[in-house]
Amino acid sequence: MAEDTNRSLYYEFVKGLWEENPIFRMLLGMCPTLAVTNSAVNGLAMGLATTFVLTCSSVMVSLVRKIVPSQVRLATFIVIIATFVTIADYFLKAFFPPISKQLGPYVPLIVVNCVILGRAEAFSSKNPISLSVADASGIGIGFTLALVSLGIVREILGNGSIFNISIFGEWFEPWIVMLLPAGAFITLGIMIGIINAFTIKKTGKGVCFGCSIGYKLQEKLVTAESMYLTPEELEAAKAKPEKKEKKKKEG
Amino acid sequence: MGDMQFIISASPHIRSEESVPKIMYSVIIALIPAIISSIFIFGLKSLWLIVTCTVVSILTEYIFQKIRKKDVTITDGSAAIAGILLALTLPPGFPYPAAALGAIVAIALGKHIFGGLGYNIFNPALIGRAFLQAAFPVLITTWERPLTWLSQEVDAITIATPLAMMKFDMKFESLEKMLIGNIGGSLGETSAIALLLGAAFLLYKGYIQWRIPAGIFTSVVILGGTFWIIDPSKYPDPLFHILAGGMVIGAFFMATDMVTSPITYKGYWIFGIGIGILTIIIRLFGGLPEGVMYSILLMNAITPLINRYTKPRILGRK
Amino acid sequence: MNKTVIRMLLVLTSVGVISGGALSGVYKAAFPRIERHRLEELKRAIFVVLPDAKNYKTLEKNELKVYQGIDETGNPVGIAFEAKGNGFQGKISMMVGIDNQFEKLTGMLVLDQIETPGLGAKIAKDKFQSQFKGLSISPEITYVKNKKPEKPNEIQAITAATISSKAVVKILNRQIKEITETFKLN
Amino acid sequence: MDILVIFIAAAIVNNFVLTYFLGICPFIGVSKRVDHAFSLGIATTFVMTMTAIITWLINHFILIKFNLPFLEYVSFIIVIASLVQLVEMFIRKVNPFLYRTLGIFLPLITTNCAVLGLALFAVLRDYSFIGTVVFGLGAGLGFTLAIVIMAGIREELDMADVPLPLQGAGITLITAGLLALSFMGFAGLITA
Repeated sequence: MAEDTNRSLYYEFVKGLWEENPIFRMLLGMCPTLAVTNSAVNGLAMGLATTFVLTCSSVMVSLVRKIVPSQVRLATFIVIIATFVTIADYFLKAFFPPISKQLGPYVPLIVVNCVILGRAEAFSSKNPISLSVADASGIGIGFTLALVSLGIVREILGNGSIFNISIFGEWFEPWIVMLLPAGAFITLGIMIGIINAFTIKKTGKGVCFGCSIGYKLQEKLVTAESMYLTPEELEAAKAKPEKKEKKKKEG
Repeated sequence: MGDMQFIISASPHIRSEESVPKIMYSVIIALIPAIISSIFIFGLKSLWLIVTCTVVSILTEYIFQKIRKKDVTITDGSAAIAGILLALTLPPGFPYPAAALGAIVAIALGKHIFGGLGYNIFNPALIGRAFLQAAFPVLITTWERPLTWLSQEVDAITIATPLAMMKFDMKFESLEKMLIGNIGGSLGETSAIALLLGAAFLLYKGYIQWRIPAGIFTSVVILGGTFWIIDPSKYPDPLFHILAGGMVIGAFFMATDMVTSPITYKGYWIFGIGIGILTIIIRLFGGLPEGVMYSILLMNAITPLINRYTKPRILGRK
Repeated sequence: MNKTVIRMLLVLTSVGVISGGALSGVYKAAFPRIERHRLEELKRAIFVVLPDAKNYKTLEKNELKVYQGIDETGNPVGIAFEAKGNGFQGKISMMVGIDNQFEKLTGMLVLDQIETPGLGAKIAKDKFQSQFKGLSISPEITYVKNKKPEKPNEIQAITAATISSKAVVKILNRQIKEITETFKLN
Repeated sequence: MDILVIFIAAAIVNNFVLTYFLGICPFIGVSKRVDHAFSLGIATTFVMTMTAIITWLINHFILIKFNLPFLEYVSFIIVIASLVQLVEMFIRKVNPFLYRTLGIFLPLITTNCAVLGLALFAVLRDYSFIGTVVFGLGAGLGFTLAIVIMAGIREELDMADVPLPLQGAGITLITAGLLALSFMGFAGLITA
């Protein structure tokens, strides 16, 4: 039994790194991903701040999961998340003012990062603390890795450096566009395409597109696909047991 | 029923017997006066720039089609046109590696990620150019002077384009100089006469939609003229707007690209008028001196919407 | 039914109270540090634009705030103030130093800007900022392009970022005029 | 004049989606069909304008007055979440037809970072009340513009032969990048 728990702890942690990587595989939390990755350092700071909020709020959500009535579940989760985000924000402002200035309003925007609410809702509200921590830190680190790798690519091409260390000589003319919004979109699009090309070969499946805005509302899963259903069809879909959840557990 | 297949083809749906390569090569022929005049004005380096862009474009297309295991269509001339047009929008003296990057972006991001010719949303050459503008803003606004035997002043190597002079120094270049091309600017936008010659050929052959340039020029003359009447010391006259920058090459050779422009008569007019209005707004009130490229790209982006709302409704459908 | 409602209210209230309490504590702990950073940054900026200053005091008049720099002996060495305005992409804010006679700038430091990276953002580079040191402010500051400035009130605009350079000059001229009018007859 | 500048800046020049990356999730998720994109855009614009009004009031009459800056994020997100709920209930009651078209998109707006981003930016830039309202309206319309253009393109791409790995998210992001490239033409429109 103990062994079983250990294995699943490990599993819950590792899955976030690649298999369920929030950015490259699940397409969640796009806005900080694109906004702050103009350098590797910024990506790292943002990733760590998000991991902190994600892990702390998972612990809290898991802790109160049995006390909170389901009607006010989302509201409670949001308040918990917003609280930790404020703490992270003050921490950065007090101890790392330059980083705080760089990230600007994107630190408070962690509140609406769908990754966090998504994990709270889909995982920590249903699992004990140990599993929730494993899940949250795995997802958080996966998120951080994705941000840093995107940051590295954009920094190399846009500024000719990695972690602010210049790596090219004078001959390299930086592509400023990579530091601009257009470069962010294009780089992430190409990276997702490349990762897809590999996973499609291996599993025959691409990213889980449409999960991007998937979260449950009043026991029904609101995803991009369900946007095309009429309320009646949704009702019908609701009547069916949630297959998606089950599949996840089996996987 | 199961065996029945609909033939789905993307635009351009060319209804005449003219084949794609035939039209494409006519466009290349129409560009020859502009190419010659650019060599005449700026020297042999403009020829090398054009060659670089064209070769890299064709090569990129070849590699992409090989990777995707599709038929290689580099002989249809469309990649070559994108390369030539891109080169014509670059300043003389632009570094070749950077120009090659622009050509790769133009063909890869502008065309092949959408599935190749017929599917692209944006004009590939302009995507390449917009990418280069954003990537190397200093290099791409370093305009070399026309060769000294054309110009009397020899004190400076670089020169401002008429539009930049208007924007930052409030000076208007003389119209005759702009017509001939003895001004600062990119390879293909300086000599209006050479471009008009090629455009006349294409119009005569009926290979480009006259309604699009007509829409552009009408709106430029009306809107630009209105501002000119309001304050002639601050705003240039409409003819300046037409001859300056990429207006002529944009209106005849880029906006008329069949794949990325609308498919109805009404759509052509909306498309053209939109480009004209946006160009005037960007030129007179924006931060950048030239707006033709961005106006065409923006109108490319809303072309699907224009088509959607100008298409005749099919009976029995909403 | 009633029980659920009470429980909902109870949970929400306690979550709110706990969150508010925790944040209030964090805020109290962090605020002095944040404030200290802010003041240090302000001080550093003032000393950069008023190189002779060893200390400063705040002056206020007609809702305008300036910092008067003083040397070791307590003599005023000039006035520093914040200048803000629209740049190419958004707000630019700068700390500007001006000498006692309101004739020359003693320095300029860009505090905040979101201009294009690698282009307009060069206004925050030393090469651009140092041009303002010792710059004459009457007549108004102007800029030249692609050549060395010749007159004492000229700076060289950043290549391909004329708008950002122009914006800086425009903001400075406006604010210098305002400050001079308010404080010169002091 | 200032008001006009705020509006144009929020809607076009500094378009929330294309320059601040706010509202990317729905921008990618709900941009498959033009009519849905338009409905979502209008609903979002409405919520954004309301959010701008209410968060301004809260910030000025509660947070600043009682010196409670640390409650900014918590209170704003609560306002947005409840506002969305209220709007949903209100529309359902007043106009069931409108609810059928819009209602389904409303819950999505809570986690649209553009809404919270709007409130935060408005505080950061210290806009006046009218400025904040116009900012909210402009940002909402800018979001609508971006998502409708994107939906138009994606409807067209349905027939296109997009390489398999790029289908869906990849092509959408790259197209957004090209769109952002085109929108750069508007740079400096507010200040020049």
